[in-house]
Amino acid sequence: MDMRFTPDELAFRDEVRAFLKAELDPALARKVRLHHELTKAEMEGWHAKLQAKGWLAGNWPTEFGGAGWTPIQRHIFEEESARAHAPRIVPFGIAMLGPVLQKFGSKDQQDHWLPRILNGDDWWCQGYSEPGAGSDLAGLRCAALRDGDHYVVTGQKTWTTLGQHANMIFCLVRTSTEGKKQEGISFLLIDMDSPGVTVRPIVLLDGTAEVNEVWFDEVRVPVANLVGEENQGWTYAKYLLTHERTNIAGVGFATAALDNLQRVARAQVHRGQPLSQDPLFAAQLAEVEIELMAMSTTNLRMLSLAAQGQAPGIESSMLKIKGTQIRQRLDVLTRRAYGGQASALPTLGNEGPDDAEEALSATATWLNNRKLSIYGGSNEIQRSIIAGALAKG
Amino acid sequence: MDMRFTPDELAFRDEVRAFLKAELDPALARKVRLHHELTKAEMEGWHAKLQAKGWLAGNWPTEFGGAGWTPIQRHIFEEESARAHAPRIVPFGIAMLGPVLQKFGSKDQQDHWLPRILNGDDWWCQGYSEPGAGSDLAGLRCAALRDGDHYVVTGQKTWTTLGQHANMIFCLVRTSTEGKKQEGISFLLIDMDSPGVTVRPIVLLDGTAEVNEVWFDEVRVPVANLVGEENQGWTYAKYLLTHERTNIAGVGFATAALDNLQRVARAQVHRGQPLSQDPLFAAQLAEVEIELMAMSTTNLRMLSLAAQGQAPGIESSMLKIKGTQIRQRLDVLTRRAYGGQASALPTLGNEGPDDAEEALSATATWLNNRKLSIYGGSNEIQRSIIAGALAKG
Amino acid sequence: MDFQLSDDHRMLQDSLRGILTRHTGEALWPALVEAGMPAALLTEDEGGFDGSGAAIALIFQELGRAGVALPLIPAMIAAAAFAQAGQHAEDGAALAFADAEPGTRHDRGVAISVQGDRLTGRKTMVAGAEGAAAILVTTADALWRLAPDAPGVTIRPYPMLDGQRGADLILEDAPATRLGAIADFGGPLARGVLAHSATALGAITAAVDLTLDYLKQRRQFGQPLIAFQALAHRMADLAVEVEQARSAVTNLSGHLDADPALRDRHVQACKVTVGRVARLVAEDAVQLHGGIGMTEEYALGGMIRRLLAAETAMGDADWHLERFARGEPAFA
Amino acid sequence: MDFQLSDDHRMLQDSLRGILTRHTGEALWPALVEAGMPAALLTEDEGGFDGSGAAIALIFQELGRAGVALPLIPAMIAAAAFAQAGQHAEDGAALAFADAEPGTRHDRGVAISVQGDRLTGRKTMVAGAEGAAAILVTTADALWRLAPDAPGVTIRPYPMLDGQRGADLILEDAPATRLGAIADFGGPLARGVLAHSATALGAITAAVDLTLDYLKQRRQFGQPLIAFQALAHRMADLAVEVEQARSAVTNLSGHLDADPALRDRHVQACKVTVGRVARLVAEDAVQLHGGIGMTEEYALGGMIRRLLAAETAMGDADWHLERFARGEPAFA
Repeated sequence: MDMRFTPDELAFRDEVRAFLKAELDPALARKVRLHHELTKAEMEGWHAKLQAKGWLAGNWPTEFGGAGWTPIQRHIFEEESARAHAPRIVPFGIAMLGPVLQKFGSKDQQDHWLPRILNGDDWWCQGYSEPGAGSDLAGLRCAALRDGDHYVVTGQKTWTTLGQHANMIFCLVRTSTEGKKQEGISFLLIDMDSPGVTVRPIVLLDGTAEVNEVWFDEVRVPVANLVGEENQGWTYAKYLLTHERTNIAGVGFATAALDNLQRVARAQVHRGQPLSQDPLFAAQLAEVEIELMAMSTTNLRMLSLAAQGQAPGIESSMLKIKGTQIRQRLDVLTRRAYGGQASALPTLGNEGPDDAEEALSATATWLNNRKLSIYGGSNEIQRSIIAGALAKG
Repeated sequence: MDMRFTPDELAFRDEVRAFLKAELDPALARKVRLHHELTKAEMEGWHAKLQAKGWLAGNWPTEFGGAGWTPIQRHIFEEESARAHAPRIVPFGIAMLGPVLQKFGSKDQQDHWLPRILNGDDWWCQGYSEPGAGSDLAGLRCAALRDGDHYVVTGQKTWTTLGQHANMIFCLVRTSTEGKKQEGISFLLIDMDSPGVTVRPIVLLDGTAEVNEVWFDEVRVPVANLVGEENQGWTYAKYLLTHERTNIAGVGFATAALDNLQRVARAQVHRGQPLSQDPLFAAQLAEVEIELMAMSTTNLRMLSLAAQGQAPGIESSMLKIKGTQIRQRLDVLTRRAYGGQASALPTLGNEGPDDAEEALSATATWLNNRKLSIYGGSNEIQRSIIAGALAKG
Repeated sequence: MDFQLSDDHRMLQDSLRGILTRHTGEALWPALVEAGMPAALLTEDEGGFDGSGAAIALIFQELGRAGVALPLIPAMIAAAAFAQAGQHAEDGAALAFADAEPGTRHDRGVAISVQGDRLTGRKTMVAGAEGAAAILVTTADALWRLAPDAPGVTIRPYPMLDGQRGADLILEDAPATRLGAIADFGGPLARGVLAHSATALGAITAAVDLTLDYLKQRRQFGQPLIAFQALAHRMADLAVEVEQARSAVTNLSGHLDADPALRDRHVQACKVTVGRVARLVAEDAVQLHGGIGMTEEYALGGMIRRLLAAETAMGDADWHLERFARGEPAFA
Repeated sequence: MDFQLSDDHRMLQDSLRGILTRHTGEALWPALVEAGMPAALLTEDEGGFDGSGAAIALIFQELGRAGVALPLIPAMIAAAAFAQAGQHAEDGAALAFADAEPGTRHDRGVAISVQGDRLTGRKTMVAGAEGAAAILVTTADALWRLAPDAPGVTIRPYPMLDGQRGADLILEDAPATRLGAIADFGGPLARGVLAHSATALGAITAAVDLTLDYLKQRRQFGQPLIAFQALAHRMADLAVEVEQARSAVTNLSGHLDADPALRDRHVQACKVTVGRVARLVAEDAVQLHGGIGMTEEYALGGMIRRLLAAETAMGDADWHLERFARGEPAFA
């Protein structure tokens, strides 16, 4: 057993740090740190810088233009990026669709779509969830009926993150109503500029509109845009959910949030001393730091298994639960550290209290991060997955 | 709204305090405080003192020889008794069987059995649970077959508290296997000196043997010992469970445990000061004290409803959950206050460390009080009861 | 012992519920005034007709449940404090209360300082500061009456989480009238805590009820969500905690006039209990709803934001817990 | 980064598992000695052949899982401390470690005092004190070597929660040899914390596995208990926490030789995490079993008692949390 990074890994970490120092605009990092919404141009700009370095697709094999990183390298990159407050790589093309196309797409599909993800020609979003289905993903009803060389798609998707920026969407659609509900699902690539596609933003509690509803009204999609086989989409969706989750624990984000909280606690005053020296607050801070120390190693243990080719099982569910608990706990403590100042509405524009931007971002983050335990399979679903595996094992 | 006791209630409280001061032997109170097992004679002696005062059956109407107290009076008596470390009144005759006989028993049964409960001629125990049934009480199998003027009872009961002292047991037995499982249950009074009855103590984690297994091997029970109607026992059992629970929150026991913990925390040393002044420990103590302040009022609110004749609904389930949470939390903190000293086996006899009796009792109490959230319908069952009512309401 | 509302209070409750059903927006305030609502929060000495703990608790529970965003609490605290100091406000005058400060959870005197009878520094989250006739201001150990149009006073308004308008109050050598030591105004301040806690309790019950309705109506995997035991048991736990919060509010409302040491313990216990339950309910209500609970257009959102605001008003749970554990007064 | 056991350690683990399967009672100790077990806990300098964090973690996890009650941990700590002070114990000599004191959670020097080279006072929960050749004793800031047969030494033995024999050590002006300041012996003491934590982790996994088996086999209301979602989700939560405890033990075992400040943070984090999880598992395992879990004759009982004992050994979670939060060393 050896808990140290190898010399190669340390060198890689230094290279990542140097890159972030050289390429990450401090004003952009500040926006990320305060959880402000980024413009499409800002996100695309960061992608372009990473792609110029060959680092945009760390998880892709080199044969597809990726960096071919080990899980440990990906972990290092993600942690360093989060701690530097770099924008998160928009996951829909790189982390989600890419691996599915690489595993299940046709040669033509790979040749056409993968380079366009890397060079930014396409902005992808994800059409999985539907209104009324919630965690029952397989209960989806958005229908694709075959009509010659096309599918005709009618239905609705929701919680489509950053869909307002996207020109393409990968969707789970129902191509058959026979058999078990999982069996009639297909994986379809849809051009959002097609006639019949409507996008409406959903405003969330923190005032952001990062998720959307998407309607399809008899949208014609070429059959060539079917990934893999008809009615096999559930298999691809499951592959995507279980294999592309190295960052599910969010160790880097949690570490950045802890750094920030410790800074705030040192600055806030309590009984004439820094709040960080208040025994109760310090103990609460210590508890979450200790949780994070353990989860960080749990994450590395899982990555180490993955690096040896062992498929992740319930580990990703366990990391999702603990990771969201830690991050949401940090959000609570950060709001608490600010006291009354965190009671302004976080969507203030220019009329907010002076110097309160950080306190407001604490409230905005609390509100926004409630999603962590809901999306991508709620923590309740994750518990059922774990318990199901335990009951069988 | 008025949160004060009435002058009459205050006078009653003073009378209870005076009685406890005069009649409760300090050596006996010490045994109770340290959770040592009491002898049968000690329990009977305390019952006799209460009966001499007319207070043994505070919950019984005066027509049956009880004190006919209001719910508030019963609460005052229970709280004062607990804080003075008086022995708990053994509930099986007084609190459980008595009300069932008063409501559903024949005149003959009332005339025969009720006075014997008060004067101590009978020691009752309860035969409800069976091995393998757990919380599924209605799944019981102990069978009573009619044979002329007798039932012939064969089967097993378990978790029979203080059954080793009892000469009588009231049992739920199966008199029919037709219809729903709740429908074939009868309520039967069985003489434990009958041929075919065997009692075996179950040793628990804290070394006590307060619960027992009871076997019936073709035990003949006179039909006169059937309470109410055949196959209606489930109704009587439910009546017993929902109506005899004024003390379910255990406010008095929790208050006594809190008093004790505060005393211990003042005596233990931490960084050269009393542990009670350690900010972390003081905060944990404060949290549980505050929980108890609220629950105590929840309890009084429910009692106040009961005093107005409103039947308890899910309130007793809510009080059971919160009451056990508070008491078990107090047990944790008390063990923690003692530190290493609480790591001796609590069944030491004479060979234990000097002066460690109190620390040992903290561990014994922790172990023994795990039962609080299990027996009488586990906290999980209580949650299901509450949720069921919410879902309907 | 009697936990029932008096006949007067039941009538007040009925009248309030009726108004909240019939009126919204601009029409609400006149209707409340007509029904005597602000006056019910004050004693006769203070220019009202009730001011009891029971009245305050029931009024703010109803307002909190309905999600009404009106600066009644600061007005009540200020009116009571002014009255105690013999400086009655004019009838119906809008009053504000400046308590929270930037740079601290809820310590006083961190961002504001006193020289003679002049105040310099900042207060934050001052509800109703715009248009107030007078502002009650706390400093490290004293209460002050400030005229918003006095020299050196700047008001920077913004919307707050609970839907009210708040403001930062920026003072530069602003003249003010000292009313006395904070420690002597535990009564008016305790009523403020009660009002905030009752408001939170109202929002708590509204959020729990909405969540329960959702779980009963929404179906997944062929069953209503409430049929899933893990969710059902969480609702049961919430129901238990709601009763704890209700009892904490009852305790404080029943001890407003008790000996100050006992009253203060109930002030602190109330903030700790209601604050804890408010946060639990805010978190669980969103979680049990799933994504819909995070959207602006669904009714839960406003409740969640009000719960967050109530959690910190006049000091959060931990701030009060620490003082309770140390045996310190609630206001000093 | 590599979390795999080395080949040597895998062999050690296999051999240990074999022994624990084949031997019980009196026969166990000789078999363990023959397989080199106590020696594997010490470095070559200390008279052993390993003494690495990985070896200590794996050995005590296996022993903890099997519920073995042998005073190996105090012997290991004492041997390492004696060796560090240049006072090697004889090979195979039984050694004890007197650390806990009555009257305090885990502060040192509360019940024991020093005058010159003589000790007066009490130590408690001294595992293996009976028959020990030498006892390592802590005072407020120092470590001492004490001969059990020295004048002024009284040993009062009793059974402990974890199944071992413990004793109170009563000292009246008893002569002892000062080994040095506690702060200089962080290495041996950290290994003790690792051993206690690994023991607890072994008991944690045993208790969780037993509970899972029970929930799968036991039926109520016509279904296995694991089919009840509320129980299933609690098992899932326990599984998550077990991984946290495992990682905390991994962290400490991987940082035994790190810079003392970093090592100490892992000592504290390990006690906090494992202590928290141990208590959670002890509580939930009994609760999920129901009554049977409280009976002496069922296997869970011993695990619960060992978990309770491990929770407090060398300081409980809160005691270490406070020091972590203050940035203090683990041993001073």
